[in-house]
Amino acid sequence: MVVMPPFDKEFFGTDRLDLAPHNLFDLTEKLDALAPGFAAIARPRVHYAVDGELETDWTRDLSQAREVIVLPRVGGG
Amino acid sequence: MSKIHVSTTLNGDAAEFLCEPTSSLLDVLRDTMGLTGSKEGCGSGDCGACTVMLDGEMVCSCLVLAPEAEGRTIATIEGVAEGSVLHPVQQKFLEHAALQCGFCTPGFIVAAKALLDRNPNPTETEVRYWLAGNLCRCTGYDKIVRAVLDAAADLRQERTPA
Amino acid sequence: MNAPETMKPFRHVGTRPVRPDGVDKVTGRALYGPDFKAPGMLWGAILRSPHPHARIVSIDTKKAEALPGVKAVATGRDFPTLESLVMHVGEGASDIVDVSHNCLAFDKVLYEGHAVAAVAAVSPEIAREALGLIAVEYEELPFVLGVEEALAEGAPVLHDTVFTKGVEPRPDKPSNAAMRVEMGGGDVEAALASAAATVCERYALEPVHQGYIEPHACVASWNGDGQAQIWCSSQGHFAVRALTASVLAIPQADIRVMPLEIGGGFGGKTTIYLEPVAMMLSKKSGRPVRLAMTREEVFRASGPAPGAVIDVRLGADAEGTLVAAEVEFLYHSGAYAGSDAGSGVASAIGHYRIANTRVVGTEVLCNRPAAKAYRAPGAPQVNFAVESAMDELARKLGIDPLDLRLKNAAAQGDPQTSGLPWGRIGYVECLEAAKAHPHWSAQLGPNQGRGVAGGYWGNYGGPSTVNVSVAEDGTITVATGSPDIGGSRASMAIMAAEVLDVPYEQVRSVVADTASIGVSMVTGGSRTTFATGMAVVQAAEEVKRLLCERAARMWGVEAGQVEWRSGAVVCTDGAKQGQAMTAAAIAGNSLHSGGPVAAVAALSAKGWLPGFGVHICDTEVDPETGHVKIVRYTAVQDVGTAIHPDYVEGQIQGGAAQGIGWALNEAYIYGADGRLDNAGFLDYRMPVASDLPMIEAVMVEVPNPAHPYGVKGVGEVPIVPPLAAVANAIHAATGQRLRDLPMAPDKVYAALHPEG
Amino acid sequence: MSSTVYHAPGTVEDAVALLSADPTARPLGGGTDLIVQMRSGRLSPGAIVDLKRIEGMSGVRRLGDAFAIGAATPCTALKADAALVAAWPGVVEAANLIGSVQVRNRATMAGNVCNASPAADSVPALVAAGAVCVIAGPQGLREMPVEAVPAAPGKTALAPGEFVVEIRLPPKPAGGGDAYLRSIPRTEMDIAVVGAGVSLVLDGEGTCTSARVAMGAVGPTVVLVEEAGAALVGTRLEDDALAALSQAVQAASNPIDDKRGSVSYRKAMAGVLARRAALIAARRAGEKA
Repeated sequence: MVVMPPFDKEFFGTDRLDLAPHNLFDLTEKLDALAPGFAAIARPRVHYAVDGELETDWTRDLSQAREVIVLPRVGGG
Repeated sequence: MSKIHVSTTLNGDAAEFLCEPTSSLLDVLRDTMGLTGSKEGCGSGDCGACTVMLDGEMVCSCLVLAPEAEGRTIATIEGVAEGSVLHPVQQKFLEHAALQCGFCTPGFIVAAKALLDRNPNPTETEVRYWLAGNLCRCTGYDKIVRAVLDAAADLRQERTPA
Repeated sequence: MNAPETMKPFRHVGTRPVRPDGVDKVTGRALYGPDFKAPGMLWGAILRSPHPHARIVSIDTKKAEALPGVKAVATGRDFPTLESLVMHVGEGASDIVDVSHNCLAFDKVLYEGHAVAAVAAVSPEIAREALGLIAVEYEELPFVLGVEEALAEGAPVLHDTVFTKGVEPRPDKPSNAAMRVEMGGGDVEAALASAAATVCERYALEPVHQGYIEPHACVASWNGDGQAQIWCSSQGHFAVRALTASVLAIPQADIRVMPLEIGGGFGGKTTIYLEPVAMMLSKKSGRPVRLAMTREEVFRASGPAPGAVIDVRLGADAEGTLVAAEVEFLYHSGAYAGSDAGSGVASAIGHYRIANTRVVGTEVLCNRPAAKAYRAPGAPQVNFAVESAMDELARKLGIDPLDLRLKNAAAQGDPQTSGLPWGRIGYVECLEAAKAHPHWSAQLGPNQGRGVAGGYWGNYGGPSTVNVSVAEDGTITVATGSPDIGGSRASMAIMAAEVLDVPYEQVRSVVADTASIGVSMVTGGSRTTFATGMAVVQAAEEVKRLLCERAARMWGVEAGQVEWRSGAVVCTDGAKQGQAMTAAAIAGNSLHSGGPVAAVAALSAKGWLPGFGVHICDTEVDPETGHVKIVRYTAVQDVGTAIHPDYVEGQIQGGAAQGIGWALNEAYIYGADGRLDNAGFLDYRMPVASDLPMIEAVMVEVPNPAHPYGVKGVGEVPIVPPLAAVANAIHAATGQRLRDLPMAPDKVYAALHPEG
Repeated sequence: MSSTVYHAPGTVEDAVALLSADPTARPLGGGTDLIVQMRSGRLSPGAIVDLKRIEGMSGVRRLGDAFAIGAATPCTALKADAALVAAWPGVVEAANLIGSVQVRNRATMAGNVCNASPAADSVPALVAAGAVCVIAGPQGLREMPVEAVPAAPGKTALAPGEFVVEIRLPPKPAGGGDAYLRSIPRTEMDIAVVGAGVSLVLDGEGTCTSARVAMGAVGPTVVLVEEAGAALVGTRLEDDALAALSQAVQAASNPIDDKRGSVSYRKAMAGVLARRAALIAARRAGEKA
């Protein structure tokens, strides 16, 4: 998986991690284990993209997914 | 300081109210008379959302002291339609989607009606300058100007004897 | 206008019926935020800081409390102490502690106009008089207004709890740089070094205000049993509920927020300023309390869009293929963190295919009101810089500016700055439509010039709840939790009528309060027609299914023997073949057939697509005075599918007008004392009717395959391109490049007359 | 609770008595400045003396070929008086640049003069036209040239108890023409960054025999720039005469830097606007009356 700025520097010190989450809730938990505090900001600040598409359903089964990108969530006006 | 008693004609009916010496006509219309169609966007005469007719001239009711209204005739947005029948300006605002949030709309309709009452055939430029005291932040004015021009055309037709 | 590629012909979608709330709004009957009055209501007023930065030493409210007619006084000390918690409720992420302290300052005031104390009294006059009796002792602190000054060594630091996010290692000293976001890839330096033409310039913008005409207002009534009602106008009453409950540390369900009509928001009403304060005053007084801002308070204390300093470097080869782009920007964040650096980064250069990119955004705290979302938050600023630089590059290369954009325009499958591939976007289609439009080739007069700019906004989906119910006579009510800020009731009714194939007038659409419908995100992010619309379609489909099922049971036939045709159930097989049953006939018998017919759809919509626009602007510049007149304006936009074209055009025209205002005359002007000098509509110069021409909205329809009717968000895109379109037109008219907004007459004059 | 008292006297004498009784009392004409200042808290008068119930206070009267404009006459009413428009089009236009139609239906020129803003739109035109204020006070009536009324920003030369009852404009001179132009960032709803009023007389040959040039927003009060008028006299407004006019108004300009304009821009615009206004005035002077 790929961690985009600012989360790479803010939390993980790297932009690439190899994790095998079964869904995005599981991923959030695994990322929080690596960088405590990440889970608390994931809901308000993060968008996950699975295989190139933004995914708001964190229950989606990731067993077939190739790549998850952790992106900053963009608001609107 | 005791309140001032004021007698007026409001949308065609005799109306009386008590007000503070420095209350604005807008405050009285909204808070005392319950006519909240006139809006306060600025309180300084810069947005036109509170436009009403005072003795037949359009004014910002936020810049009129309520006691000044003694013996005067006031017409607000609430009096523009005749019963359930919309004025052509109102009708054209709906047909042209000339409102988005609708907050500035009452002021625009009162002002546009005032224009068409004295100039049945305004140019686009005349409409734009006449309405320059009415701020709209949603529409970019395009559909408002079109609605007013179309209402003018309708009114001219109405006035032409068959 | 393109025909939707995959859509069947519509009966209602694409028509222009009168909005259901229209008559209320043209007759003055619609109730907006400041119009609502509760029995026994008190009038509130807020005392605000005269200082841009100060420590609150003490607040003495005794004299104010003693004034006859005063029923309650509140300060920040009345609010619960909260743990830091980042929430995404309105638009963007905010720490609830900051939200609370912005509603009423706790120990420090961070900008002139920061709320310090509040009063509720039996009349507005007494409330105002009481404010004058509150004694606040301040210890004034040095202040800083500019982004570069705020980052300089020795600058006053606003928060000792803010350590720049997004840098490694984590800083050990607090600073005014709240967050840094950097994206990109490739080798920018090498690519720039090999480029045939480069542009390297700095651009700057002042903060601007959303400028909605309705000031913030609410009435709160908090009962002794802990339950409360709030009547207010907002872009999202669920956001008001969540934020107010969080600030007051009470259960959300104890607050019922009744949405009043909203008089414009543009992102500025996605947060709260007054509601917790009105709640506290209501609790203390035992009465409903109204709080309403004056226009001056709106300017001094509600969120502007961030100003910015932006450095751009672009490089292209001799044929005009972009080889590198670097954008570095500083955005004003104002008093608290959260000013859209992320969306600025995402909105900067993604509309072009560029192999080597680097985009860096930093949010900078300073002693101004906290920056808030404003229509495509974070995008117009960077777009102004990038699209101006594109124009400069086109001139250097001797390539037509539209052709340069077409040559490099991103299309489906091309990577965004984040690396994600674009979906079915319509930038190329917009550029082609602009090029083919008669405006692009029309003759210009003396002192006139034509500019073009393209831009985009990502849009959003998100949570919406919709209830579609059938009345006993077969008429339909669509209830949503999405405030109608510009005609969405009409769009919702159109979509439901489309699904059910019934007359538009048979469907009425309302905005339900927080107790009457499920959670819905704010009307913002250009999401309502897309996401709430998707829920409307889903719920209406379910109602259709229920009606079919009921009819089948009433007829005693199998479900497969009926179908929905022309707004009624038709029996296609068996004993009742050829018979039809209307919604009225079914719903009228619902007592005897299983109960009322209604369906709820609650979803988190995904599959949204960004919107792209291309604007063409003609200006005429008075060479002696620097006055800029917009003589012609055309805005081309990919709208997916226009559900109600009038209101789509209206969004495009309104967004363009706001962008033109931003380009020409709007700006916050501060005095040397750190106080806002133009807190009113007279000197904060938004466009008036005589400042603008007609704005031609050209709708290009590239449907979104993820939406049942092809919808893409349309509201925010049109504010993105105008800033550069105007700047590029001024350059074309005068030969002068203005890189510093606003391009007010004095600045244009100075550019034309450098000798002074 | 408001401590301000509202009065609507029926006579000039009563108004003078009310204004004399309370030094903080303010006359109310159109109220478009007064009410804004009260709302913002900049002003809290002990009494408001509404002038509109006094007979003769509203409307334009003819005094032979001269004009007397009641203090409470709204700006839009000036446009309805054809003779006034024909004689002093620059004055009428200037008054009808203030605010919006809504504002001009209330705002008065007397109020514009007495608000003593250096940027007041009608004042340069009035000064150029040689208008005079008729002032009522405890000592009776007196006259004062318009340019003498504003003393400083927000302050007038009126004594306690005094108020302007009317503004008098002289008859239009034969061969006379006037004009007013202002610079604003928008097209409407703005305060002048610079304003220029020009009134001049041309003889049958097109030579300027007299000229008055008044400038707004280039100093603490509207200024009558005598050198600028002198630069036109004896010329046919050739380029060098216009250049001298521009130079003279710029030399007389001592503006401030503020939210509405910089010193350098105001000076530059003073020159441009005075020249443009002079040309319009000259065109009008050349037209058959």
